[in-house]
Amino acid sequence: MTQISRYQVILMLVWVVLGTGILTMPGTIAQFTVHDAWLGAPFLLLGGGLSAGVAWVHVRLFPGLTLTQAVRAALGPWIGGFLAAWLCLWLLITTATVGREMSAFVTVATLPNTAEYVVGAAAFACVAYLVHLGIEVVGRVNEFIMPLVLVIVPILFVLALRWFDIAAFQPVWAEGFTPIWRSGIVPAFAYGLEFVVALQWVPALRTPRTLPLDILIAAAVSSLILTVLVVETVGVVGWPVKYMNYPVLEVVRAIRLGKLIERLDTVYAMGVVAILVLKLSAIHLSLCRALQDVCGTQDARWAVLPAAFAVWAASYFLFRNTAGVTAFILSVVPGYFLVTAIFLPLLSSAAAWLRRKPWRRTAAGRL
Amino acid sequence: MNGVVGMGLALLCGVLQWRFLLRAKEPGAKTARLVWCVLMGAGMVAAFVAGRQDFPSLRPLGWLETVFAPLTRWLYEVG
Amino acid sequence: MRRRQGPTPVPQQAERAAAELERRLMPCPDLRQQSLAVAGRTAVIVWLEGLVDEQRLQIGLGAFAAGGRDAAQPGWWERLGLGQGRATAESRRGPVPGGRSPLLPMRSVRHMEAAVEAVLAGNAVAFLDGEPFATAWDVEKSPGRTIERPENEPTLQGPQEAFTENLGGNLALLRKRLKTPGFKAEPWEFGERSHTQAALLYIEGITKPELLDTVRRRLKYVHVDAVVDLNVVREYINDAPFSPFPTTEETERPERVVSSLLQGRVGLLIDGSPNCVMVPVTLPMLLNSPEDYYMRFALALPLRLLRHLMFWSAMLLPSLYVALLTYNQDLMPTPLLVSVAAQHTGIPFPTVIEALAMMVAFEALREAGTRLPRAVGQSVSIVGTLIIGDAAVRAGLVSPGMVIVVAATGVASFTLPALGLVQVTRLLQFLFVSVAALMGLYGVVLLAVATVGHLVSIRSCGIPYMSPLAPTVWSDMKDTVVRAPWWAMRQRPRQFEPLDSRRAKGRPGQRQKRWWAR
Amino acid sequence: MTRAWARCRAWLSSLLLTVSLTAGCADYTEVDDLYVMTGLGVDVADDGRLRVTADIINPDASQSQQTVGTGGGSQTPDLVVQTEADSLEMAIDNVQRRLPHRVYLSHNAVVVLGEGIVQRQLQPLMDELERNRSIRRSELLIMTKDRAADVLSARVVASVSSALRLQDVAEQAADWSPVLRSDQLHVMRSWLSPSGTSAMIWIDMGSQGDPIVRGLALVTREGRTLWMDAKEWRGMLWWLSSTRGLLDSVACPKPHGAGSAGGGRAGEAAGHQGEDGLTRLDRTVSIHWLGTRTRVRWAGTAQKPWFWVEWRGEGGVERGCASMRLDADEYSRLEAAAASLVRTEMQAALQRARRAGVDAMGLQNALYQADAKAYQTLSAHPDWWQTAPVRYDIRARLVRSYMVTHSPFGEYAREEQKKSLGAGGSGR
Repeated sequence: MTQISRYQVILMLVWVVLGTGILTMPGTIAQFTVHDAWLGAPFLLLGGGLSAGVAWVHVRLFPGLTLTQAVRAALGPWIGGFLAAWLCLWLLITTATVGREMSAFVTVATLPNTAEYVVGAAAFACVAYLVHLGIEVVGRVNEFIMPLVLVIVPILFVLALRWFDIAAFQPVWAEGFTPIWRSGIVPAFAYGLEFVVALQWVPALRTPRTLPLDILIAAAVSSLILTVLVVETVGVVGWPVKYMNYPVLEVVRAIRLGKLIERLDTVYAMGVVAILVLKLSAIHLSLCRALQDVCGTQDARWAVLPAAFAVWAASYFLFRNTAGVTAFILSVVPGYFLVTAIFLPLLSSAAAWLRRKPWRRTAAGRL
Repeated sequence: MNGVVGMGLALLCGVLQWRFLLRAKEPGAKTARLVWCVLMGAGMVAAFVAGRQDFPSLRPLGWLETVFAPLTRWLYEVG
Repeated sequence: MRRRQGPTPVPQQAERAAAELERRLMPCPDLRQQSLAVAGRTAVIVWLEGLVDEQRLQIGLGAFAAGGRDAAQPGWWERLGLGQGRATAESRRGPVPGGRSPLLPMRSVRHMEAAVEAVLAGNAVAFLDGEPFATAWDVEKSPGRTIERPENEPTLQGPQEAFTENLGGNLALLRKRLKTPGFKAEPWEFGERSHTQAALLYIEGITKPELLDTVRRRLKYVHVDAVVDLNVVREYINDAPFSPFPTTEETERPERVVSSLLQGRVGLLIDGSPNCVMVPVTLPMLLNSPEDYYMRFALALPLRLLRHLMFWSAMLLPSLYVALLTYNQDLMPTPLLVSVAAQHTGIPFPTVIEALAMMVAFEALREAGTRLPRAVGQSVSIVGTLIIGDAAVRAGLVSPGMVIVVAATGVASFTLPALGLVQVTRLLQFLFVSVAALMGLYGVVLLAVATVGHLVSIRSCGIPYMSPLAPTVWSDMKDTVVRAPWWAMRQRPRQFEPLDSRRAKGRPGQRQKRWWAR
Repeated sequence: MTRAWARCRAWLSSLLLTVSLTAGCADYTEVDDLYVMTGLGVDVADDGRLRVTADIINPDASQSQQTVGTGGGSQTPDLVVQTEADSLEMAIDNVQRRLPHRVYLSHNAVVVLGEGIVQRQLQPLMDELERNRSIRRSELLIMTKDRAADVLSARVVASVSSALRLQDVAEQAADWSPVLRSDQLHVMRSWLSPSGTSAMIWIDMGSQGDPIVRGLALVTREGRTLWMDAKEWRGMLWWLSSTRGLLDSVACPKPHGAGSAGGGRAGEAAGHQGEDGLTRLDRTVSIHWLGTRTRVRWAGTAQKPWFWVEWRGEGGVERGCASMRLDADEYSRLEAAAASLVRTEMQAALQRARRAGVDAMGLQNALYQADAKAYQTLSAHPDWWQTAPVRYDIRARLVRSYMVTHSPFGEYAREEQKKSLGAGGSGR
């Protein structure tokens, strides 16, 4: 049985959020407020807290079970089966959204003439390979990439500080709480609830009972990083952050060191690609695990390729253009995720708690 | 072109999982094979449709929007 | 070993027995026979010339001669050849009976087949009239080199002895460094025809038993007719046979074997091969040079960092250059771009073709340099790099930048201490250049992520290949990228799960005071 | 069977993947197939379209530089191509039509904007520049009163493309004040601030046909432009940011007790003319401002708006009056004189900006950042900043007089002064 450590889980979760968070989140937040954008980023903790709560209930009621297994066990083959399929669809749509964001980013940032679906196919090939090798490998790749990130990110950060202007944050709290809350919706309910995908990894965790705490730690780390990122972005780019697609990319584009370094944005884009592949792999793992649970097979390898193919196709089928992705994230995802990632697991937990049948141990033993 | 690439990739997946498709005997293999075919088929259709420029503007996620957009709007308003 | 018929007993007439033996080995010009009379009976002694030590042969012959009258008594021969263990035990107890040499244990051989094997193994075999057995004593001195300096793993400091092709000698090199009864050399034999001797090395009380079992289980799978080199066995015990990355470590330096045994690893020495295989191994270990341990620890850090950097450069440099030149020209400073573009104008090939051609040419030169006799080889590589490279640039076939990049890649790969890794980088750089030509940096990044995925997925005898980097084992980082000073490395690496994890037994749990703080 | 199949499968899959990825070659461009564009000039043509000038590095020239011996002296380092079109991209397309290689925008270092373009087409132009990914965000925006085309095609040095030279010139100027490093990021940032004005470096053709830094152009997002040449830009630079190494000349302070402590005003200093009408340099002190910094602060209320300006500067005496002997008293008199001069210059700059209706000082920004409510109240009267009073707190500090303590001919001058004062009967 492959098992992954807490450190690996936390890293995977951090990248699950920051993978696209680093790409678009400062811009999404700045849609509602610019001066107070840095106050919107910590709302990620709210979502992380909710996810941790769900995880807390889950690991106590269904020890050793994935979310899809738990739903089926608690609600029976018909309702449970339907809800498990619903979860599969949720994971598929989420992966497709991320995939589309990624290929759109790559075509905008470095390969303008290449067809988006080719870019996506290459990325999904890489993702499928990693997922095929298993969750342990994904966790280790996260660990391996971490030191590189720790070296590169601070350098970019410090280089960009030269253009930092504190005036972009004044006046503080000028427009009241409403815009801050609105700017916090997407971090809280779209990104913060993505932590729930970790419930699909429960059987592979070395210490499943610490999962809620791990989610909280990951949420704290990623909201800290995100806040720093938002502060830097708003401080450097200023008001224009409101109309930018990839504000952090713009920060990196501003970096210039005499005649030696004139552009670094491609380097940044490549870093983001690596992180996005990890994010896609993490969610894809959950998707494949869900498919495995739905079919009741012994491993999930068979699902890796068809799921990757379906996600690849879906990412171009579901969204007409990048505006479609943005609109989806802004206006549908918070509600969708809230229902799917919070209410649905809570529903199955409640059902399990009400029925109080001693299936807990047998289910854990059987599945 | 999208569809052609999709076909190629589907073929590739089929080649790679040849063995699984033909003679997997583990429990659940039948359902798994069905799911495999559904995912592949849906993927192929989606790839073809996505590649057609002249296709009327589809909104495959419209139903999600109808269901969840009000909830999201409420979230925005509650502050 | 299969036998078609039952064993043939040794004939009682010495001459007949010797003739029978000769018949079985025919044609065999190096077979020597010597008849002599021992206590009135004829004895024939047979050996293979060149495989034996003349001096020890003489001692053995002397032993027969010294038997004198005793030799005529019944049972003398029998006692003489009681076998190694018994004889030495006896000799320890009392005076050596006449004609017995404590240095030269003798044993009795009762079948012709065994006698033939004994002769082939470098024994002298004596037949005596009237006895239904032969007496064999080991006088083997197989031809071989003397101990020389390590050629493939040279260091400036540290010990300068290397293994030879002689198993016993190699074991002796280890024994003299490791005087503990815990050091075990488990005898193995491979090859149905070659009967190659091997020794599985470990230290009892340190090495994890499960690891030993794993290795033993894999060694049992080795079914070949001859083991002419280590590699035969190595390929059998490899964890990831389809991976280009080496999952075993080889060395010709005895002190490296000793230190790796002390880490809780397992070694395998094979007769006829001047290298020792060590398992398990991790990638960071393959990037460590023995020199790191023989110089001050603070100086080892930058060198190791450099080697880690060079490992990735050796794989990625040409592909990065191709990607920069064909896809991501925006990353270059303007003056550099202008000068590179100017260099490239007029060259008839696309950058990728140019790169691939140069890399192939470089590999060919490197191969030529290795295969040719040393004196010629050096001049060939110099001629190749200087003259051919310069001529190609002048002829406008390749750009100077490409020559620089390919040469730099070669230099980077030369810094790697493990030969297996060098081969991997040579192979993978072609793959990386191909994806760079397809998708630029994007392709390179994706392939790099996949490569990292592959690297972390393989294991060496159950140990993850990239540990302690991924999975992260913080306590083992002491000897990964940095090398902590020896006094700080009190624990053996945790990744091998040694039975006894403490290196030095100071007072437990108490930090030793430094001499300056006393 | 299985082993063979595995090998076959691996080959087949990599083959298929490669084939499907060859579509990725769409962005493959050989490096010698590029025409690297380093500068872009935009003017308005007579019919209102854009007249775009592209400055492209001439690969043949750089190649002939590399190969020693082949005389490529006749080749210019860059190609300057001009076209007219409705938009920047279209213009670049037009340029492309004339050239055998791909025009590569990613190395563009400067964009020269003509006066007309800012007045008439600023917003669509900036929209395009902001949108285009290959254009650098760190490129310099340069204003010119001449035609951008002329500034870009000025040929001074034979080895460097004129755009790169322009970049160097502007970078040098940025040593005085970071405002002069007017890159796209900063310019857009200030345009979108409440004041809506950004400062850009102003480069024109000099009399010898070489581009020189004329001064500062202050452009509102509506396209109004206020030009300040190097004679009057000090006041403006002091308002805008910290500066380094600016030079100023102050009238010689009168000896102690003789006249007001105010010393010279700017006009006085500049107009210190002798009887023959020429400037008498020996009656002014030249000051090298080593470093200055300014803070503009909102200090009023929505009903009584006013600003507080804090200026601190450190300087050295580059050239003194002949009669001056620098002791502590003399230093403090000189400092007072300098402060007064700075104040005058800043006031003058403010006056000009207010007259032109250009909030170059960022007064609205200062208010907005301090008090968003008051800003909203005052937005009802968009002209409030033009009348709001400003109080100055200006402190100059002179720290050194370089290698000498007083003028070399000071002794003679003082003797003469004594004589004249003695004759006047009011000597000390």
